[in-house]
Amino acid sequence: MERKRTVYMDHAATTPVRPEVVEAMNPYFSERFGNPSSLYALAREAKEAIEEAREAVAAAIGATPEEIYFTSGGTEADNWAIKGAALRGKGDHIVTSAIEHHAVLHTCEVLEKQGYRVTYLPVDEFGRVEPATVEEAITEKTVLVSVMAANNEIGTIQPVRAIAEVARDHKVPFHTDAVQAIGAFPVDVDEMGADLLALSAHKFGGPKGVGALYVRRGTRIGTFMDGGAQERGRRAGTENVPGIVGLGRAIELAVAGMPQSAPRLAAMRDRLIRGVLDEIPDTRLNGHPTERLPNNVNVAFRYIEGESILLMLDALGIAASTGSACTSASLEPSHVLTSCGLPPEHAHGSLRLTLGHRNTEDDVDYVLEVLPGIIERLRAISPLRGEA
Amino acid sequence: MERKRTVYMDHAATTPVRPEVVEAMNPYFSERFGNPSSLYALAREAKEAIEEAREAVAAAIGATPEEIYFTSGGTEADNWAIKGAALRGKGDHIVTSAIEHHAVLHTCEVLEKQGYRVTYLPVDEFGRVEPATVEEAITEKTVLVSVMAANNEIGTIQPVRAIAEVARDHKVPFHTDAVQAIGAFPVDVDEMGADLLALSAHKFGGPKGVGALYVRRGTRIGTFMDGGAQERGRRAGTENVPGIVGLGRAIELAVAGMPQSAPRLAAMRDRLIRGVLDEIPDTRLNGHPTERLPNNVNVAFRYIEGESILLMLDALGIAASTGSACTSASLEPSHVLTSCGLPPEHAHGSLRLTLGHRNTEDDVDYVLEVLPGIIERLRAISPLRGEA
Amino acid sequence: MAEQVGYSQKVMEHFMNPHNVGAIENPDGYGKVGNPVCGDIMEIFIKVKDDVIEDVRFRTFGCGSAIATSSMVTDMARGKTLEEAMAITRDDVATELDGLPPKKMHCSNLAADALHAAIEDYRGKQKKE
Ligand SMILES: Cc1ncc(COP(=O)(O)O)c(C=O)c1O
Ligand SMILES: Cc1ncc(COP(=O)(O)O)c(C=O)c1O
Ligand code: FES
Ligand code: FES
Repeated sequence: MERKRTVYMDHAATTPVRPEVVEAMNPYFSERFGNPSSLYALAREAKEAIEEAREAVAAAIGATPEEIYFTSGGTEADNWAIKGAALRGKGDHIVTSAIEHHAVLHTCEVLEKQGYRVTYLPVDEFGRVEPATVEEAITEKTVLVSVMAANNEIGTIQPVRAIAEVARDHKVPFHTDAVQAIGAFPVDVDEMGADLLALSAHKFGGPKGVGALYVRRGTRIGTFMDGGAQERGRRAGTENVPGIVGLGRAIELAVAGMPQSAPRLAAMRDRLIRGVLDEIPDTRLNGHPTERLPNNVNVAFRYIEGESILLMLDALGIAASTGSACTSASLEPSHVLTSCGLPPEHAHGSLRLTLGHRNTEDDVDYVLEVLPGIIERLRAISPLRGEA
Repeated sequence: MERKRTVYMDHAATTPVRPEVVEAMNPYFSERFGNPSSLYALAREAKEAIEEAREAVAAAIGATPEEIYFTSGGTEADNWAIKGAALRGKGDHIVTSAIEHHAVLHTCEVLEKQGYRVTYLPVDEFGRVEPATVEEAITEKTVLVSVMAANNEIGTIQPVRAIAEVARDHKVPFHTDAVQAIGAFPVDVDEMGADLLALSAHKFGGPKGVGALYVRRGTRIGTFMDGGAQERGRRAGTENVPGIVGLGRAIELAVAGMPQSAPRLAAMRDRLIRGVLDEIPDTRLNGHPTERLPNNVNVAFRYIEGESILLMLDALGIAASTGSACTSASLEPSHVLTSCGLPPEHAHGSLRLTLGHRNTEDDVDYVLEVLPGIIERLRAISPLRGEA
Repeated sequence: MAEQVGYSQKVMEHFMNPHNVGAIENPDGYGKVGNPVCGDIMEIFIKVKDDVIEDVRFRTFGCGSAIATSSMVTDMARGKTLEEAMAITRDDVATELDGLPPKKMHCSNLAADALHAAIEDYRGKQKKE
């Protein structure tokens, strides 16, 4: 097989920054470089740019600008939401799901070591949390319910609104990690019932290292990053001005483009899924058949291991992933796939393809052309196939 | 008075990103945009770029690459060092100084609310910590000594090595906030005796929103940002690749240029100080006369208030500051100046001019030309002058 | 030195075109290590004549490094005496491949272990006979 094109299909890991976004950021490095906290004209320019970005983020998720706090990414937003709620809450119990991103799970585990109790809600075979399980899990001591809007590995969209309603009935704040949701489907904090919501610019055409936490007015959370009086005293640290400007521009573009991009991506996704399942035996779709991110394909190939698939794809110019990029350094099977009931050996053989802005139908063709051969070659050297 | 030029003299607040740094960063937004945790070629490029930056940072401060962890800035590095040491230490006491940056002070205050005790060491009239006071303050319960390498407001350089030795004698880890020190004077973690050291790119020609924490091998600190396995499992969050690349390039340039830049800035600094003290009555220098950052001028003008000086300077094209940028939103007199024994009314009338790369002797001339008139105009309307 | 990022050229060559793939019918020795739960299984088959490994084949379920180390270890074992083959260590395999990332060193461990298991199996059978 020879390399015919370069295809990036790992947009759930990160996306290229859009040219319009880079352009918007550029003046803030060396020209309008003022520290937004200062008083002079140069600083005011920076401050105004930040406030414009704040309005853009607020508008994109149906919030008010005063409810938006900029962070260094999705991970910080999740850490802050959870540790901040724990710090201020009058209890010691947190409810979350078994398939959260590690930014949520590992934060909860750290809190467990400090004496908090955490309920990790199970999911069904498609990766969905059942809202009734939230009802059962909440106690008098619960300080936070945190369930992601959409999963980064298998793309399953959660019934967030129903979960939020349960939390609200119990007067427990509700956090949602919407890092994968922004730009994929309409996100409105009121419709979702979110009190806290995390997002990250690099997942929708913005730069890495910048994100935001939405904090509904009146939600009590402690600070996470302590220091200067930036972000109205709630998130210290000199603001990443170019990054924040980039986040603002990227979210505008992503949300404005959604009516076109979502159906376009979903059509490619469906063609990929159908093509793979039809052409390659012993294969199953991971995640939900319909309640699924428009750009997410995740399939399990029996008898083979995911990393070796990735390497062969890479050699043919295709960038893909086995699960969340953060765990690719680990040798554990994906916690998301095993939570959905996949036996570990199938979990090990899963491939995630996530589509984006630059992908075309030709990219889909190319993947469908080379993938069957790769799977066949790897199965030919696998000791497992014979056994089945 | 009419505006003759534009002069930025607030480099302690932030610096413009150097063109070479912007150039180094540029390819990592839209071309080499891979997520460093992924496996394919695009991701390896990003990963390699990060590792090169790590080597550059390590080389700049006499550390090994494995001891460098990238953060979202100086504030995060300080938060991590202090909260991380508190989490892992076998005690509940922290020793720091009264003139630390808020990233240290407010972090300590948050820990106080959680039951830790904090000793805030006093400073002399020049803003220096006496190492003997560290000896007196340390107890069996001390988990960290944290004293900054150089102060951001008054530029005073601390006797860090002597302080570190006291800490080491008691087997207490020593953290130093070196945010203002990098590029100003040689920083070597071994010579300083630092176990932890915070730095921030935007203070030396790099971008905002990225910094690093040095962690000496064997120093026990807990994590601060929990989530994915980035930074060898110790600092989660998708890496800010362009920012980290920028930090690497900026620290290289800053440290390589120091033999030329430090004496050049110091000469301008001294001319400014002498000019102001000679030309303007009822004025005193804040900070240390010799143990001082090469780019820092900080003077107290009796009878008047700092913000009004800044506004007049701004109208004439000069960007300056009264203290740290982070406190400019507050109405409190500077904690640094009052800790040095300045009465609040003098503290309110202080002006900080901090020089940088782009400043020239003409800038110095211009400031010395317009400042006396500004001070005179403001004093003319002050009710305090009459009282003296 | 910063730690190795990604795989060497040599690893990729062996991964993309592995040598000695497959099973041997009625092998003289057979070794199997690993566990599908951990994401890796390695099988090595050997044919032995006059104490020399005459033929050696493998099957592997695992990552790129597991496949490359299987290919390399079988190349290294071919034509060696049993004693020489027993002396092959995981570091030897990694070195022949121009190094492995630190997290992947255990894969070369597996390859050496599977080879040694096949030799032990052969020796065990010899004793019985
Ligand atoms: C669902 C989810 N949450 C959180 C994160 C972390 O965001 P960031 O990489 O900006 O720290 C990611 C991506 O890495 C994600 O996919
Ligand atoms: C001494 C000192 N420490 C910490 C900081 C915080 O660094 P950052 O702005 O990168 O968060 C600053 C500057 O703001 C500083 O001057
Ligand atoms: S007089 Fe305006 S801040 Fe006090
Ligand atoms: S076989 Fe387990 S990671 Fe290589």
